[in-house]
Amino acid sequence: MKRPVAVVGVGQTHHTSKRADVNVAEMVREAVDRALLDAGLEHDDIDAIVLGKAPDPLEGIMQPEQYLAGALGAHLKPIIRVHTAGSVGCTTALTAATHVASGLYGRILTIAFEKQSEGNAMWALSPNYAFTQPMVAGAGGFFAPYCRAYIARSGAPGHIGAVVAANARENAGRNEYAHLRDPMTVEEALNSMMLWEPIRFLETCPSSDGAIALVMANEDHARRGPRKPAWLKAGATFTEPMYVPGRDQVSPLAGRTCAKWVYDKAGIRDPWNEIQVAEIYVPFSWYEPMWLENLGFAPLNEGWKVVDRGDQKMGRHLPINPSGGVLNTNPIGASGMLRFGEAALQVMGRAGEHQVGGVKTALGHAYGGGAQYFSIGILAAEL
Amino acid sequence: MKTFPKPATIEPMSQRMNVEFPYKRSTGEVVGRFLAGLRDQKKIWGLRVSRQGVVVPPQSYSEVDAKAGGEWVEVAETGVVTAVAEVTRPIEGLHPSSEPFAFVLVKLDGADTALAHVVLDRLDRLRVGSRVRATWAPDGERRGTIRDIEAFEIVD
Amino acid sequence: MTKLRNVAVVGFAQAPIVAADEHHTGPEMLYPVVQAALESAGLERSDVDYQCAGSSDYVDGRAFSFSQVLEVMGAWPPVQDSHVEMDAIWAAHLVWVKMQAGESEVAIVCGFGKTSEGSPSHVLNLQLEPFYAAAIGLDPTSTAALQASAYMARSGADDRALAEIASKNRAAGAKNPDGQLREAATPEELMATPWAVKPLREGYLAPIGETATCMVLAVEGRAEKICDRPAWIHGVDHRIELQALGSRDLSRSESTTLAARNAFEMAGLASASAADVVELGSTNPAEELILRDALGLPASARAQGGPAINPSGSAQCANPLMNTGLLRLAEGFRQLSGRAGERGVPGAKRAVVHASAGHGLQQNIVWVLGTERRWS
Amino acid sequence: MSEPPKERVKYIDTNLNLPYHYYAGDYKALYLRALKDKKILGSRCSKSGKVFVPPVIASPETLAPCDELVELPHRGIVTTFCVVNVPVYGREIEIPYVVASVALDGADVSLYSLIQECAAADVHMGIRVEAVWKPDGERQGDHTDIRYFRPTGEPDAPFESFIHRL
Repeated sequence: MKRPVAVVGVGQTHHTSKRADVNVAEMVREAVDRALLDAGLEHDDIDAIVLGKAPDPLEGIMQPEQYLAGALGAHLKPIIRVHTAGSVGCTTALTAATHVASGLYGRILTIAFEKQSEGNAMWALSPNYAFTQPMVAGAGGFFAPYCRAYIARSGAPGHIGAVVAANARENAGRNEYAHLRDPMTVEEALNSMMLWEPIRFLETCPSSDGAIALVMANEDHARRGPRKPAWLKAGATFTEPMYVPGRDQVSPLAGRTCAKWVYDKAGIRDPWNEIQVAEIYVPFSWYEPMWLENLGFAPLNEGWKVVDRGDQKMGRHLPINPSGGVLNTNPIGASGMLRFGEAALQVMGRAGEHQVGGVKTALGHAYGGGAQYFSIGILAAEL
Repeated sequence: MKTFPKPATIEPMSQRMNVEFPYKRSTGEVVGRFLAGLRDQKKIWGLRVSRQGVVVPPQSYSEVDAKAGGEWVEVAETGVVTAVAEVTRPIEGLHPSSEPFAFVLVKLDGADTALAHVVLDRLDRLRVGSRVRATWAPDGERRGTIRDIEAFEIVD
Repeated sequence: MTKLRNVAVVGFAQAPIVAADEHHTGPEMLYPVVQAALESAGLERSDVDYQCAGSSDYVDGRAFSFSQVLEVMGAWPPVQDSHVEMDAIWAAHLVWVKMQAGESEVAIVCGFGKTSEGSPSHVLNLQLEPFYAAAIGLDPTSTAALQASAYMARSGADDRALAEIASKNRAAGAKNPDGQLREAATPEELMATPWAVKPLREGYLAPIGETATCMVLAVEGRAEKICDRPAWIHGVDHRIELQALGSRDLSRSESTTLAARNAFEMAGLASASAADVVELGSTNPAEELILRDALGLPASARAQGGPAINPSGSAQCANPLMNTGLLRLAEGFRQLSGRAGERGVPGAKRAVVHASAGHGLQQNIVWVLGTERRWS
Repeated sequence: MSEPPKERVKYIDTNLNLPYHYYAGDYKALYLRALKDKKILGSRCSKSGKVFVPPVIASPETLAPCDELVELPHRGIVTTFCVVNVPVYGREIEIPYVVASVALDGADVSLYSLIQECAAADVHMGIRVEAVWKPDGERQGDHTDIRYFRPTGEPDAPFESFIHRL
């Protein structure tokens, strides 16, 4: 970064399938209030606001940042709205970081949310558009063929997806904010209904209501804050088109390019050994081994071996998604910022019961579209 | 080798369709009680919040400084028009009337902000500054929405 | 003012603004525009290190609409990219911030929106607070009319004052080959047009239009090599206000005043009157009068002297959603870089550019552009 | 009473109904109209020679125009697929059913289509398939004109030939 940028406050809602007690504004405000409290700040201290969420039809409010301006303390401040599909939460946090790195803004409030219960996500995301081949199977049906291709390419055994899901659930059990927290075994995952073969019911993400807010600040403000900041060492978003002939949808080049770029900027040569925890965007269990490869944590076709060895579990070599991840909490637009925010909490040492020991460097990751949008942030305990 | 015909030679292909989405919006405490006041009490409530005074219709926070909370204040069903937009050709499926009507902002007596609503009659006499009074949907037909106030009518 | 990085607008292209392009999808409209913008700047796509688009899913009537334009923006091999669900002028602002952060040297900004495919009245209703405002059925013309009535009541401006402003813009728009509505009209002719929503007449409003746009921005060191006469960014700021129409003074644009003050301070510009050109994102004459008031410009179309206001004809002559703002910035570039043709303001050295979003001028951005570098 | 009712209105039901008028664009229009004549059209990149189906105006890979029109065979291979066991809104298909990426012979990108006339369990990567059309007179010039693809019984394509172009 041209100028150091830090996360100095993190706030999130308890995520659940339906927040019937609050409207969209009030739900988002819970996360904002907690982030400001965490940072020891008030709205007056904030110079600008960066808001991200997934498609507007999920709540049926167009550009909701305009309606939310008053609720977010944005009155007479700059606010912008980012939308980069599923990656948006992480990209929004990185956009906030860019604002701080520019030197123009000292402290930024950044927010991501989704209140999926207001509408019907299945309808909002894949209705039958005119002249477009209908998406005949929903999001799972879109991604499942790539999971199948991964299995075919890598020779991964069939239980890997269930192992990922069970581990994620075990982790979510330690995260008071997670949506799904009931214990679940590998066998239960394996015996759950096959929805979109090879993806089973317990290997898919839920539909959640929730929000997360972060306060990001420059070095001066970060050092004067009440808590130990999480420093952003590097962050980037890379994107690729859908219909490039020969595009590798299993391990997209945009993801590999993005990972290499941030590792170079952060001075990381060996991510497997230099990063202590990773929050990666896994909406369907098989994406965990796929992204382990895409992110350079494992050689090509060997991501599943990490899972099979258990090296991704808490207390092992590289805990993946100690928060429980997207598999257990998925307010779509917020999911990417939750990864980024959880990575920040880990390097701050404030992740509570799901804290990983001795974290110096953490990775937050999100992807979106047809595995086209990639967004990665590297957070560190020391500048 | 065949190349694509020029646009002028191709009959455009188009399709009209209505994109329909149902939503069930959670109101929250303040909006929900305000709407219940319209439905159950035929009363209009405002919330006194930080740096805005009595806001009608209320949110659970100040839109000026984002501070939460406030105290309920009942305001009058009469007030003064602060802005008028006279719709001569209503838009089907969007506007609340199929006859010419006016959108208005009304600052109710006792309120510090103005409420957006409609005036349906005597549009020729409607001005910024006109005094108006709320008219209500009949008992049993109020559903707990802002349209429980049917409209505002000019007070002579 | 701290020293910032000199960044300039160095290229721009747009599709013709039309009521409906029946032959092309949004991405298909954008494809030749990106090509033309790169060509005008003498750039290969690989010279560009960042891209950002501005568009709206609701305007295009499909979720993830922006992901389709990746197919035509040149995103292979993969590129650094973002998208704002806003008018593309905010994408340009994000690029400028990105360049201040040292994260980009040469970038493209794309705007697109198939306005003709939807009903802007229905779509823009959804921007409003859902329980009290959207539920009443407010549409953007009606909220603009509410605002106009509040301004007229406060200022005493009458229908003729609006007609004179509208007529001035129509005359300017007639000279703009890239505009949509290109017929001059006298105040009397416009005052004879029917009410759209009273106090706004049909003659005061832009027809529905759509286009696609692409702007190239570059930092000092690159900009001069790309463009013979770059338009340097001297200052910029944007601000939003609370949305509720009845909770703010609709007759004024407080957020414009604040954004302008900050942008002018950054630019070292005493006032809007000190500029040679002022391009406003007003979609009707009442908005223009409110913005003139907010910027300290004369309240009458007949005022002599001072900057040329809205040489393009303004958004009153073409309002292609999601591009309207970026077109204002493009006009500033065209005026300062000798690309404005017949409507060019002779010797223009500094331009003030404004754009707006939301109902009743809720969100506003103000730029100052200059023919010389701001910081040395 | 000095307060509004404690018992609040909990929800507001809103049914959004937005009128749209979509244009297919010329390339898609030609493609869809050709389906009526049992033709599958693609476009060839003027720079790389690669073929896109449905046809695109420009190659996302080279950014060069794709203005050459090509007609593609009705056969290809299943590169990868998904067996769907959940009913999806708006589709009345007996479950389980298969949706697949179908790489038509001569095309460089795949179509997304249903595979029918065989058990879901019999579909596998590399299986060769052919288009099954609606009968003459019933085709409308839209995506439903190809009802689905079905196995041809030809030998499978070798794994290496498609695994990196799904």
